[in-house]
Amino acid sequence: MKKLLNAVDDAVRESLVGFGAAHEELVRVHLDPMYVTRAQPLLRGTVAVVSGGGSGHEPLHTGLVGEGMLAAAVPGEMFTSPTPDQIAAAYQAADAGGGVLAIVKNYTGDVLNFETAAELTDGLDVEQVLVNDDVAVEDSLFTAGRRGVAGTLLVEKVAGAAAERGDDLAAVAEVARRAAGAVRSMGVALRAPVVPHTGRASFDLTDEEVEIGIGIHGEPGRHREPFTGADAITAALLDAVTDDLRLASGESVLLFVNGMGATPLSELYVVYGRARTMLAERGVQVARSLVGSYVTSLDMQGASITVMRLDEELTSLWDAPVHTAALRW
Amino acid sequence: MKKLLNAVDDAVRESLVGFGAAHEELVRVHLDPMYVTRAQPLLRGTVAVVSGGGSGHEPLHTGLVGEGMLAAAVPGEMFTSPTPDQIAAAYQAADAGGGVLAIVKNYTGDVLNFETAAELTDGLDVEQVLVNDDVAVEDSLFTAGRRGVAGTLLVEKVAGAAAERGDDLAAVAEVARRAAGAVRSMGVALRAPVVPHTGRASFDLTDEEVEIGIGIHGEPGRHREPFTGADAITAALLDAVTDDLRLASGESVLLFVNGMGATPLSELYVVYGRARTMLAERGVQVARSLVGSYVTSLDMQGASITVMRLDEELTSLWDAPVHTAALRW
Amino acid sequence: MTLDVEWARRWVALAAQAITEAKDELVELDREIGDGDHGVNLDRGFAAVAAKIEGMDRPATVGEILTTVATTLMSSVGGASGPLYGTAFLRAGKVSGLAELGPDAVVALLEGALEGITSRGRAGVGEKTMVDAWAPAVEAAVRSAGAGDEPAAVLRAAADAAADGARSTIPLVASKGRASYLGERSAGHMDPGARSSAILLDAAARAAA
Amino acid sequence: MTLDVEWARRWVALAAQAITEAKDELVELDREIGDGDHGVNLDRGFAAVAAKIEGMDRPATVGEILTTVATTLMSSVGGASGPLYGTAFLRAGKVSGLAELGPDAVVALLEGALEGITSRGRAGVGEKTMVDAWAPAVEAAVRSAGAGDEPAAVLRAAADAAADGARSTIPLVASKGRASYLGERSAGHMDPGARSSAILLDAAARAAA
Ligand SMILES: Nc1ncnc2c1ncn2[C@@H]1O[C@H](COP(=O)(O)OP(=O)(O)O)[C@@H](O)[C@H]1O
Ligand SMILES: Nc1ncnc2c1ncn2[C@@H]1O[C@H](COP(=O)(O)OP(=O)(O)O)[C@@H](O)[C@H]1O
Ligand SMILES: [Mg+2]
Ligand SMILES: [Mg+2]
Ligand SMILES: [Mg+2]
Ligand SMILES: [Mg+2]
Repeated sequence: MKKLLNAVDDAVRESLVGFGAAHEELVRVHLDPMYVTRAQPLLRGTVAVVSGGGSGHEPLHTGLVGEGMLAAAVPGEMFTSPTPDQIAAAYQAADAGGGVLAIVKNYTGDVLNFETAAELTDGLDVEQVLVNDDVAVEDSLFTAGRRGVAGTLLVEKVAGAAAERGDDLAAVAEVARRAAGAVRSMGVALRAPVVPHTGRASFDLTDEEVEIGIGIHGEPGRHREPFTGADAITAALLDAVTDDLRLASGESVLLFVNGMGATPLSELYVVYGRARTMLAERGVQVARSLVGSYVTSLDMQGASITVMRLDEELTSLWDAPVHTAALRW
Repeated sequence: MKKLLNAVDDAVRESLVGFGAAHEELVRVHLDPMYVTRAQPLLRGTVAVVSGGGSGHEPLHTGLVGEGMLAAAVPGEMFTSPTPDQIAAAYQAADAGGGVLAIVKNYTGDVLNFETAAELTDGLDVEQVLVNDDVAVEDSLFTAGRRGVAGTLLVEKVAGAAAERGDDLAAVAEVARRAAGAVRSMGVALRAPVVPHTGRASFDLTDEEVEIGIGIHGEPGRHREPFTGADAITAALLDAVTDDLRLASGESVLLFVNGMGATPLSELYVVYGRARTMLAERGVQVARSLVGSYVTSLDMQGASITVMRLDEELTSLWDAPVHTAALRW
Repeated sequence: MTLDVEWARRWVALAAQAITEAKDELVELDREIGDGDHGVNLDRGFAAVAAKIEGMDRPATVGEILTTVATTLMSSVGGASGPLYGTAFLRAGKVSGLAELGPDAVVALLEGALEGITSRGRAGVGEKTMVDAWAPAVEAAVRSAGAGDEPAAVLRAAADAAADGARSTIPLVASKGRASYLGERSAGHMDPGARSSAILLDAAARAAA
Repeated sequence: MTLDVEWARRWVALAAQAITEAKDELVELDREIGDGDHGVNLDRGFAAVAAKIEGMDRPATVGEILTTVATTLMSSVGGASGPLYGTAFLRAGKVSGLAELGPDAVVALLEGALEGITSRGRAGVGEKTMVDAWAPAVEAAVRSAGAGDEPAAVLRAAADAAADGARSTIPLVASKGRASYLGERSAGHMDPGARSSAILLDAAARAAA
């Protein structure tokens, strides 16, 4: 395995140190335990929006710490949920008296560690919002429930904007839950990521197959099918997402085409263009867009499509200023 | 070959259409011939900074069209210089009476096509600045000269800022030349890109080798060596760059760690962290930083390190507002 | 052989060693139906645990050791298994505030662990998780203690039942944890957490032998 | 066989066909010492040229056709070879404003092409570029015409010399174009542009045969 890393066990820490140095005007990196906070403290009384999860999805979550978005992020080891002591330390550091809104991707590991962390921080007001946007997981009765994937970034953006404008904890939680309810995603892998600790691809695909409905941890997906080009893949992903959302003509959405880490931007725009045309044909208006590799899975080749149903408030929270390493306007 | 594309011959065009739709508030995409201009025309008399080159390096150059940076970009086919008629059309469309500054990466193809384009646009005032920052090309007496690589983005940023503040053509050209003279780069490949038209890796590396001193078109590099981890690679690249720049203790620089397209952001930060430490040890101050996949080579895995010697003016031009799809502050 | 503080120390040392040896196997099991990190997570955790317990100054009770195991795992493993094993050892430690464990105390320890896992993870038997190792282990321990066995024999019975339980997960379709996303595709593979649970209980029995 | 407008049309058609057939070979040559697009670039260009020339309404002179080839290549090939071949055909067209070419006119056409390539690309003989095909082709044409050969024979001499010239690039170390970045590593491979030049001249000779 060749990666721009040194000792595998140091990878998360070394990367975090570099991240902190590159963005010292924006963030502070804490190493023991590991978490990232804003360089500028929150205004007293502001809700601290905190998120975290396994590493390997960069820029999520560390790259989203900053004005208008996260107050803190908690990176775990590669593809491994952070530990409760890390999360609790981040809560303590981020809280500015307005309480903490934790945005948690729905994975057993994340859920259990965040839950345990909340038990460790008795004095703090912590609310939690689960993101479970992945429509690839169908039957949540027989599973741990839908996973949280790229839609997480959108929930973090609107929650961060609500906190920044001064909403209280209940209100920020309410808007985050509404955003989480309005967002759906589905992804495809053309090639699995190589996880540093194993040095191997996390699953094997032939040169003619794609894996549809993958998560972001190198887990295999819902099914495997022959590769038939960008248009067909785009249709499969978008249909699953819009069917689940029951999108109707006349509605307005945010369309987010996300790269999994090793996908050229030019290909993401091909997918975006096709998805956009399909939505237009159905009378759905794409009012806001995001295209790029934001919620990645190390060096996985592939993409996901996320659609969020917009209303006026979600639109204006999306538009609100943000100043982080990965998103800025 | 699996890529998120449809017919290979349509890839550049389809991607461009998607790009235009995703950023309609910023750019206008023209298809026959292909070029991209800003959605908002330049202020009358402003110098139009134009760049272009083969596609496959996204977000360079199309993603850099917008306020404070490029007035127009001219994408060729994949890894193939654009044609003179495309370039000339972009010049005509972008010119706002202040003349055109063309920023050209030093490749025979780019040089010859831009040169021919200038001959086609007799009425226009066109100045050209060559970027040749790649120190991997040593003996320019025996070659087509140093190549233009990731440093191009920095030259485009400062030239765009100079144009935006109202400098005339000679002054914008002067500052662009000064920036080009102050910037050096070198890159490494861990895996070659797969070029759509051939469906194959453009060179073959074993799992224990890296290619040092690569260009951004899948050309093989200066030499091949055993892979020995991020720190050793960082040192090799940074030393070559700083030696060539003759950087001295006390100087102030911009440090740009660029991903080649398929490299996880987390790895770029590992390289950045190491380079930053090395520069600090030499008494060089990293005053500005950029980390991300901006000047890519399709799905090549690898990175490049770029250093630009800063002075007060270059720093303030770097800091000047920019609003493009890929860079914004 | 009495199950005292020294036994608990031996357990930890043997567990850390066994997990290191099984690291690749656990990674491979988790790669098949999860995300391939289970072996790495536990190895990181038990290395931290071993170092911590070695450096512990004269613990008076088995419970003290188990509680330290719990908090160390909790802050070093991450993933799903971190809080699950952490809570298991925490509850096991709570009921083991003794200098020495008899047969009933061993049963209580195992029951505490299982209760910790199910209260944290809310999985029942047959969902293809570590519960499928711990539940039969507790049953076997109850039977063995009821039959008047020595503590060491109670542990051996539990460990063997856990190994059988781990094997029993192979045909199951997962409905909890990451493997559940695979649906039917999860059948045919042993659950990594059940396997590591069997390894840990085997180390406990060996430490007592 | 006279070298008239019909010959020029046949040349274009045969050239387009030969380039399509050699596309993979040219890609492979360019992949070895360049960026692997030469065959694709030329195939795109000559497909456009063939369509353009087919649709041309009664060109009166060979030069008219060559000029159209030039502008079409210029706007469809890109890369280094686009402006080089474009300028070559432009200069060749300029000196071929005739309905029919005699031996001296063939020499003038080839000289014009070479002059276009060197004025645009500033490469001399031995730098491992297409110049290494065109320069010997011009020399051979001059000799052949001087010896009183028919136009078709002059073209055949030029084409054969270009093929030899292309082969002569194999041991060379490139000092122009993309291959020059490889330094010594460029030796041992034929220059793709020299190879495509030989293919184009062979098509010209076959069109005249
Ligand atoms: N809800 C649950 N209850 C009990 N055990 C669980 C539950 N979810 C997962 N597990 C166990 O955790 C194991 C996976 O652990 P690990 O790989 O370390 O975490 P992750 O799944 O977060 O990568 C599974 O094999 C299973 O035994
Ligand atoms: N300065 C030059 N003069 C003459 N021919 C050149 C020069 N530079 C490059 N070439 C020719 O161009 C060919 C490469 O063409 P092509 O692959 O289409 O363009 P690019 O190198 O831009 O990818 C080379 O094989 C060589 O014959
Ligand atoms: Mg995990
Ligand atoms: Mg090229
Ligand atoms: Mg796992
Ligand atoms: Mg080429």
